[in-house]
Amino acid sequence: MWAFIHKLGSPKWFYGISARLSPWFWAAAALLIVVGSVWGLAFAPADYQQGNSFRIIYVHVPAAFLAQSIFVSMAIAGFVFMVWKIKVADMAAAMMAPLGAAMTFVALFSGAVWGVPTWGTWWMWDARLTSMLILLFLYFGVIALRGAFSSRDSASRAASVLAMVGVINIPIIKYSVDWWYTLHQPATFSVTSRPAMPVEMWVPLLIMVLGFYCFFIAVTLMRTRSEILRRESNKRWVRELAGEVT
Amino acid sequence: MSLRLQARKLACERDDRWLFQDLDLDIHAGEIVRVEGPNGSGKTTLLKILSGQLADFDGELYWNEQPMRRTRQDFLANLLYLGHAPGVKATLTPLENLAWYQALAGEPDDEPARFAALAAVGLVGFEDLPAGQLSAGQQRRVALARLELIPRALWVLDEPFTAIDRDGVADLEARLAAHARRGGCVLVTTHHELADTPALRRIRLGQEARDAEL
Amino acid sequence: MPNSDPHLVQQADAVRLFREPEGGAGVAIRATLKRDLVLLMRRRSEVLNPLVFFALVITLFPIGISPDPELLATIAPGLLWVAALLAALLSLDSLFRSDYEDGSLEQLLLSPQPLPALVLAKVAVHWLLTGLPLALMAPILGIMLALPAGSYAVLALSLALGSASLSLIGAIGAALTVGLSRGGVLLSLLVLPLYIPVLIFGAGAVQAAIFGEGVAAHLAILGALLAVALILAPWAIAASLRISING
Amino acid sequence: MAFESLSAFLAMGGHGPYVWAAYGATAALLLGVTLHARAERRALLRDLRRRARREQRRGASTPDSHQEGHARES
Repeated sequence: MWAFIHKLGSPKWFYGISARLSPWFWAAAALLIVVGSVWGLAFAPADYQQGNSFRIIYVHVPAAFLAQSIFVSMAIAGFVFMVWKIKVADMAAAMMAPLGAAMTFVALFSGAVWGVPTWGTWWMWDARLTSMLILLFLYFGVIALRGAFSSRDSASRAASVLAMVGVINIPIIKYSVDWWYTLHQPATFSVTSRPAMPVEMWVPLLIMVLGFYCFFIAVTLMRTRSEILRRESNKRWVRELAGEVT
Repeated sequence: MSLRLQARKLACERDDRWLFQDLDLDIHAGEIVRVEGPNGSGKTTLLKILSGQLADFDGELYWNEQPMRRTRQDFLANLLYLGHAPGVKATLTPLENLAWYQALAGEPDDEPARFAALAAVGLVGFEDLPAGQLSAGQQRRVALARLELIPRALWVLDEPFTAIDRDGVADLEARLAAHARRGGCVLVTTHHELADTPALRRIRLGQEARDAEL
Repeated sequence: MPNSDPHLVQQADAVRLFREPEGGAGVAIRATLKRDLVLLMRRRSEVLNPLVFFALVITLFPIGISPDPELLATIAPGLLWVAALLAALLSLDSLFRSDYEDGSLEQLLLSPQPLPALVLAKVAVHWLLTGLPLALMAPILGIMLALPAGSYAVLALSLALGSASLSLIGAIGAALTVGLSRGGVLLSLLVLPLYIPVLIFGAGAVQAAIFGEGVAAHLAILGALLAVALILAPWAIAASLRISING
Repeated sequence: MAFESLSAFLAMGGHGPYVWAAYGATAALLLGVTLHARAERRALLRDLRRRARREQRRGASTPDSHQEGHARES
């Protein structure tokens, strides 16, 4: 077990194994997202209440899922880095943050666009959108904190702590925002909270969610590999690698 | 064209303590003037006054026999000052740093000259790395490359030998001597002992300060 | 005179050593613009942080007051202007700070070029990467605060004009406090009172646009404030920097 | 198939602009992230190669540059 963890922690080993894994994730992501989109856009039935604008759910919900999952993964990676001093975990965490922020942005943007036909306005301080917006700020905080340090080691530790603090805070934020929202506006229609979906609606959604997760893994593997090259550029094996490529 | 920097009855008080009083200076072309004195004796302050950065002093400064107030523009066009801080931006590469200094000095943009200046201070191969990734000594060398890049008659150097290795120290000392030989003039503070040459002159600070306290 | 054997080559060198004060101010200004742009583009967080701060402050108000669009619409012009002003203020502290710390500021002051023009270049870069992005971002936040239609263009325009004045005025404060290790709060105390006229006419322009009145007068006054700031502030900044460096 | 014709599919029952804007933005972002990751990797490999070359150059030229510095001064 320990040997395995430390093997996983070696950047060189990770660089090799991720090179073998990542094509599969890229292929799966492309396939699932294309199938899911076509299914969701053209074959899934329209919603009886919202009509075709409901199809936005097939990008909004996967993005929102991913936005939250990436923050949790980032916190876990930070924890692994802090406890076992595994540098690859920190590199992965560093690479996840911008992707998470991008996904949060997609969720917010698609939510706002969805709001126009649903509420007649681009933005409502709806509980979900508000917590999503706060999540975006949390991401910006982590990214900015990492960029603010000149020493990489302190930056890594500070960003890990902030990610862990954030992940503890996310449920608290979520519940308090929900409470705040019901206080001001007794439960009106929320974009995504709805009764049980029929099968032909949730299967494409599931496919899209899986596709987004594969995409997240593929991008993280690829960018972590880049980050390994960046940070380990003084190591012998990286130099040999650079020599081979020429 | 001559070069002459004079000071008459220079006196500077800091925190109710006279750093120096009645200091008369007459500095000519071809001289290396080493300002000496223990820590806190006002070496840096004197250099800042003589380079026109501090206005808070008594006495008069003359540049080429004219009062400094009237010839400040001409004085600045002939001055090259290196302070305690190297003035090198960590996020810019040495080349970019020098490009700014070149433009700031009113020199035409000249990339080969910048490469040559960096080569002269032993920074071949470091030209396009962010200066923040260089060591303290290398950053100091980037600042010293300005001596090579920007032709100026009067060099005012505050501790230029800081963080420089032994080869660099020898190089720099040779460069100071060469500058004096060419008709330039160097005003320098340093803890490094400069080799005695006819061009070298010493000004000792700190004696008055200590006497006053006793 | 200790000046010994003048070689032929060395004499040629000596001629090159002595210089008359000459032009080249344009070159120096352009180089300073380029350098500061490159510096800020390399430290992107310094550009992004004020924008995130702006959005974050705007988010706090609906949470603290009420998400009711009608209520938000009435306070939106003032909120947007105050938040943008604070965001611009936040970024000012770093305007001269790093130059001061690494010694390039004293080199700037010792350059034979006109200092007011050089600091104007620095302030221009600050506005380009802080004030202008804030102005462009404000309409998006306006949507979130249910700002009434028809005032979005005026909001962006008034912020673009006003933030230029804010950068110029704020730079005076930044120059005065650059030598102090904890100048941040002091800077706000110095500068915020001076921002009030810009705030009055900036927020006023947006209000006027909402009520369908003419906005030309407000914008003209903002332009006039900017003109005055452009004429006077560079000299004040240069003088303040000299004072700070002397200290 | 939920739509009768291509035009009906594009119109999305009047919600076309919103649906396509949401999908378009998402697709652009996914594509942008992918391309950025690829460009980043290429730039890094290029830098590594350049650095390897520079180190060769430095190893070869350091003594020369020192001499050059002295020659300039004397």
